[in-house]
Amino acid sequence: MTDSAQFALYSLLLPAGSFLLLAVVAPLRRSGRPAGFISIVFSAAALGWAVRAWLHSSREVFQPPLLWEWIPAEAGPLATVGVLADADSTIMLVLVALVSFLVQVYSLGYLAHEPAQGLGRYYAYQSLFAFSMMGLVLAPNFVQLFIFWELVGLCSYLLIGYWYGKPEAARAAVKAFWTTKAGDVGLLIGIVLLWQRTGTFDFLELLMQVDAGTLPLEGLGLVTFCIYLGAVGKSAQFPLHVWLPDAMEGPTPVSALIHAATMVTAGVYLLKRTDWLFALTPDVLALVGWVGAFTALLAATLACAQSDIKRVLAYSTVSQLGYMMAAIGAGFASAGFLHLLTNGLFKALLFLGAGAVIHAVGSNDIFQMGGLRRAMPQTTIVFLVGALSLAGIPLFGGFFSKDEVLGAVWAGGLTAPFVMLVVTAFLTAFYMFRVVFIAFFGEPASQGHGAHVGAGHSSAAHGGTHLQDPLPTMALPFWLLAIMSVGVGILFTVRHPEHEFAAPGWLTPLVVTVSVGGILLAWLTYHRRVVDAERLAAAFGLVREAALAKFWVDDVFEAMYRGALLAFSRAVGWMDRYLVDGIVNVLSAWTLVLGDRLRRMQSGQPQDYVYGVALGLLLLLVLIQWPR
Amino acid sequence: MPAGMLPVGTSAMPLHAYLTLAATLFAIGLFGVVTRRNTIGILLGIELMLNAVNINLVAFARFNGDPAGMVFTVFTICITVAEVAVGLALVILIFRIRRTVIADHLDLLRG
Amino acid sequence: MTLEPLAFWALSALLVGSALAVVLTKNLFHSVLYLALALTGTAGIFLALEAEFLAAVQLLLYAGGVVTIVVFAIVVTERLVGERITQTSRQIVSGVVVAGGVLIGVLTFIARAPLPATRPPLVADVTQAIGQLLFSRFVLPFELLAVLFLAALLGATYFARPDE
Amino acid sequence: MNGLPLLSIITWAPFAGALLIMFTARHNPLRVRCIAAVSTGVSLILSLRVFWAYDREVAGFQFYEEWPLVPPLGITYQLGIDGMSLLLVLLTSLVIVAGVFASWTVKERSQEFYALLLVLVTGVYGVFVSLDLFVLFLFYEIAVLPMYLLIGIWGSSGEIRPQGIFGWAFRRTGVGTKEYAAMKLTLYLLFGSAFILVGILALYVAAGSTSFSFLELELTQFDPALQSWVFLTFYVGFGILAGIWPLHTWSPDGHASAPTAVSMLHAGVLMKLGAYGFVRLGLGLLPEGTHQWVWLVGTIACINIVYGALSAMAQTDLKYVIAYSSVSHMGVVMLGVATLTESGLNGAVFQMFAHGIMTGLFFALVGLVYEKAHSRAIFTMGGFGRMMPGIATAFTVGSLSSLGLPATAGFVAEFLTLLGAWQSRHPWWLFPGVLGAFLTSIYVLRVAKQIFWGPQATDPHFHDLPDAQGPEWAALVILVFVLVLFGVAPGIAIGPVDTATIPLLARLGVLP
Repeated sequence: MTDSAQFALYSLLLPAGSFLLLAVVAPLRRSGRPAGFISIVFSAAALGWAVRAWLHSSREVFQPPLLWEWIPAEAGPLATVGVLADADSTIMLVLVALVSFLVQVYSLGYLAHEPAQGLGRYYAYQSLFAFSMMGLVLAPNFVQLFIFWELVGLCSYLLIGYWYGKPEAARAAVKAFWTTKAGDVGLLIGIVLLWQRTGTFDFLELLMQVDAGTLPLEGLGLVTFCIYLGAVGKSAQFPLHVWLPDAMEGPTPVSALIHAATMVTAGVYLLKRTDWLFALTPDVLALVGWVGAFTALLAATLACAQSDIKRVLAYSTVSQLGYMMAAIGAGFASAGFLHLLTNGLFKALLFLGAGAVIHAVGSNDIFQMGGLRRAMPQTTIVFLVGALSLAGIPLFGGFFSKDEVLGAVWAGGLTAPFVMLVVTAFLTAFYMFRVVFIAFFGEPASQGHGAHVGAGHSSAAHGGTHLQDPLPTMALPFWLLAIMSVGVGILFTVRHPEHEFAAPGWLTPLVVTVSVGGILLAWLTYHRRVVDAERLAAAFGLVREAALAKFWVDDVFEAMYRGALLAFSRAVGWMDRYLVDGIVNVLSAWTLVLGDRLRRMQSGQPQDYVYGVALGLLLLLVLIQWPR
Repeated sequence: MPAGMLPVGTSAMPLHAYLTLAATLFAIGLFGVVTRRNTIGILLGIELMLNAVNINLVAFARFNGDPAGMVFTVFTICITVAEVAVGLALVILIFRIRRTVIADHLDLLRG
Repeated sequence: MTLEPLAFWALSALLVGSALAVVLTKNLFHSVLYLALALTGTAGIFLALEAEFLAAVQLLLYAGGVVTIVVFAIVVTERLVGERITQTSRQIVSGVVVAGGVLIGVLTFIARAPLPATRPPLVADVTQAIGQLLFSRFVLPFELLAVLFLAALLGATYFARPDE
Repeated sequence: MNGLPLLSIITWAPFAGALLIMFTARHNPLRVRCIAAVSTGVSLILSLRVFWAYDREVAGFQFYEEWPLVPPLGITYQLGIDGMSLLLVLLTSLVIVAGVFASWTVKERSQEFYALLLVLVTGVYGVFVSLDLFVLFLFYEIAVLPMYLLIGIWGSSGEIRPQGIFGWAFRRTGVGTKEYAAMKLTLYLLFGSAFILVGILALYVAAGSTSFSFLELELTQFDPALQSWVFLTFYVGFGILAGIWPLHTWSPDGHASAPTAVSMLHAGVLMKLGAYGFVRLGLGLLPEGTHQWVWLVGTIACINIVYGALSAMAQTDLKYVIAYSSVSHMGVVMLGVATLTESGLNGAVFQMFAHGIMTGLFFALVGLVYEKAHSRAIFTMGGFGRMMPGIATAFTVGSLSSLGLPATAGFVAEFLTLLGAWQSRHPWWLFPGVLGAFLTSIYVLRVAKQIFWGPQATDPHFHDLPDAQGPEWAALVILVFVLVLFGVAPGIAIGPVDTATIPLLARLGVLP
């Protein structure tokens, strides 16, 4: 029995228990806030066990996973489920449990005005998500990973569609599901293919095969490519990134948890988990890096053109996921993983801050905000911390990990992606501080705060009239995250962990300079107004047009869905109904027509029947006398 | 004509003759059945046909020396009587309902 | 020679003639009488075939019973109609063709068939043999016949019942 | 083995219920329903007991019963179940119990309705437990025939406009009416059963005309040429019932027109009868025929999967969507069978179970929605989730299982089938299988979104609709529970199924 696996298991089972409790005991679920308290207590306990598991795992050298048979077969179990608690999975577990716990606390304030029934449903989903994400993290094999991979997708679907009465939310939910499912198709195929050639789903067994060199290399590229497809969908890589910005239709805490800190990073986690497999297929790995860098740049460009604060953050998430993927593609998965962890902290922080703003202002539009730093000082501080982290300023959370990523990409020899990422770093700083300067500094927006432009927010419908910092239930979580972001930043700045690779000395100054440059440009444009925003935008005419049109990726998908898939399905449906079934109906219609014709022979006159009999008799007589 | 008048086993008329006679009667009966308009007329035609059958049965029975055929004739005759009784009852019934005995007007069997 | 060919030819002529009359006469009543004649002639044929019992049955049941019933039916129907029923024929040509076709077909068949030309000697009393067969080998059909009669009786009575 | 003839009781209990209903419950709808619930409940409880008591170590046919019927012809009333039929008997019990509850509100002639339904179920049980092919065929016919009345009398008519180059034929056959659907379904299935009868008789004669018993025929080595064509008769005959393309068109019309409980039972269980018969007789008796034709079976199954999913996507009538999804999912079953691998066959049998429950749930839900909203036109509805959260939740669970989401039974089935597909001699079968799951996710979620999510429909008829009530809940809860249970713990079903598929594969020469 390994301690850390045990603890991880407890941590995993607690949210499951809370979900079952809320799902089955209907009165409890309908009671709203009590349901929330239960879920929060369970997730706090889960966090506790997760931390214990993490502490234990770092001491132990090797932890055999706990396994149970899931699908039996003649020759031993075909598939197992269990808990694999090693250093990577437990730290991830802690991140998941932590953010999940904080978000649940935060939601209590954010969704305070929801009807009780809806709130209970929300917490049931939250518990289910926590369970699924932990299950994904702790998965010892591909089957369990895929199971929970799909389950987190389900939770994402349910939570994006939490306000299912809103058509946008309903549409965004299914869009998210379909897009990620398209990637999952690849993942499933990859898993099946891998199983066929190795006979196992188990990570450790696969790792042993890789180490022993018994894994057949031929065709492995296809396998890893398919697995990577799953990550493309889940971690919003180009071209399947389109769902993530739309997913912002969900409640903001959900965006913080699922679409910033945890679920979307599952793809990165998967690649990190199986980096030894991808290492065998350098071509695919290079593809991962290129796509990652391209995604990062593309999303950063898009983020500059958004006016919806959540969409800016969403694109920044896509962009950061691109960073992580680029690092993995360069062959240094741990750099990407590190960025995953830090990003989880400060991105959740940013979302929670943005949530507080939205809650107060009642709108997502940054141009509806302005001068919030006076009314909401606390929020301003934490948002600023988040923005600085994201921009990669020293002493803040994202600095070191971003540095690592860029160093990894350089060391991996991906020069062009490296350039893209540096440009992205500049853009990142720019768009983040564009939001900061527009929303928090400057003058308050002229028209009434409560004006609901953009997506109307049912929970925040009351807001706007009295701008102030949120209540402690909301403030506490983001303060905690802010402290941790800074803490991690300081920790890494002071105690530099060992590099896996040799990063050139000019790298850190370059990154910092670029980031500061971005901030400076934003300051000049949106605060000092030295640079005219319109002219700046006009300078990038075509790019701006393209960014506003989301680079037409959405349109392409839309056209594929409506123009190709639905049209084709209608054609098939028509064909089935009127051609395939038509032939059947023609046959039966012929039978009917023939019957109708033959019916007329039945005159009803007995004598006619006698004629018939007589003719039959004649026929028989002729037949038997026919000379043979 | 007493049976004893005919010397046993020395018949001049072969089986063919009887069968031909029966066939002729049968054809005439058939003609009656298909041409008559009156239901009773049709019945009479049927009687003729049955009669032809009886002749066949008896002739075969006699020429094969097996009285079983004659037993069948007994049955046929009896059944015919029953049939005629029921048939005529039907004719009368139909007549009552439809006010006709003309077969052309009876087309309940029409498909 | 014996009388048999002579009787046969005479009876044949009578039978065919009366049968034709049955199907051709306009007067329904006459045609029934011709039927009676044909049935009687058949009884003669039975006698020529040395089946006295059957001849008797033929006379009693057929010529007697059937004809009586038919006459009754005609009388009843005519009374209901209130006029004499004359009967006409239709589609005579096709009737001739069909009937003739069947006749020719059967006759050709008979002509080709290898049939016995002479009869075997009578081994025993035919009537007795019929009786014995009726109550041994054919007892079940015989009993069923009784049931049939009962059913026919009931049925005929039911059909011909007076209007309520 | 204990004294009680459990299988006979399971099989005949509904029949006894039908008799009781016909003779003792005239003009008493409540008693009708209670008798139906009790008699099917007896079957359910005994099925659970059999499921529990089935000895997984011994495997093979258990709970054996025998009673000579026509000894000269070798016809015997011979019952027994192995791991495969075990699961399907359980499925039948679950679906019929749910069906009885779901159609609690049938008003018109409920006495006859329930009686026919129960007779039908007896036929279904009979097919699953019979080991004598002649008796199996009799039960098969019993299962098919009441359908005609059930659809023709209690069904509902849809709207289909005759068009296309065969438009005249549609006008002629009266497409869209319930009578049309009933006639089409019955004719199709009887057409299929004629093939089956030919196949059974051919085997009977070829084996020496001494016994119809499966157990004896199984030991016979049939001539390869005979196997070849008899396999095809079984494939066509049973395949029609399993909805193979292009002989599937009875299924959408039939299922859409049938009343709730009948659609549930038909799509949920009767289609499995086809697949079961195909596996039992086709694969079980004709190994060489199987090897010869398996490419055809698998390829058509792939067509089924993709084609059914695309057709489902094109439908605007809710019941047609579900019906076409059955065509697609039965393709997964046939695909699993055609892989001739352990996981593929296990997946196929598990998919029979999963799809049975899932489709039963779907048709129950569609029935409930129809009963409350009096509409099946998807794109006129909207926002029902707010008014009927229970139905919406159950529908979502069903959808998720349908698209193969883990933690529902559908995933396990599809996963196993896909594993099998890639292992089989035609690995490309994997891709239509995966594509089908993806397409399924598109059409089910689209439908769920349209009906239950989004803003409320403008039609005032659709305001203030009630959620499920009373016995209807029982139906939904049973089915949802089973769907999730078997998804979370598939081992309880796959354990026994495996004991049946391994000998089958060994006989096919695939496994040692």
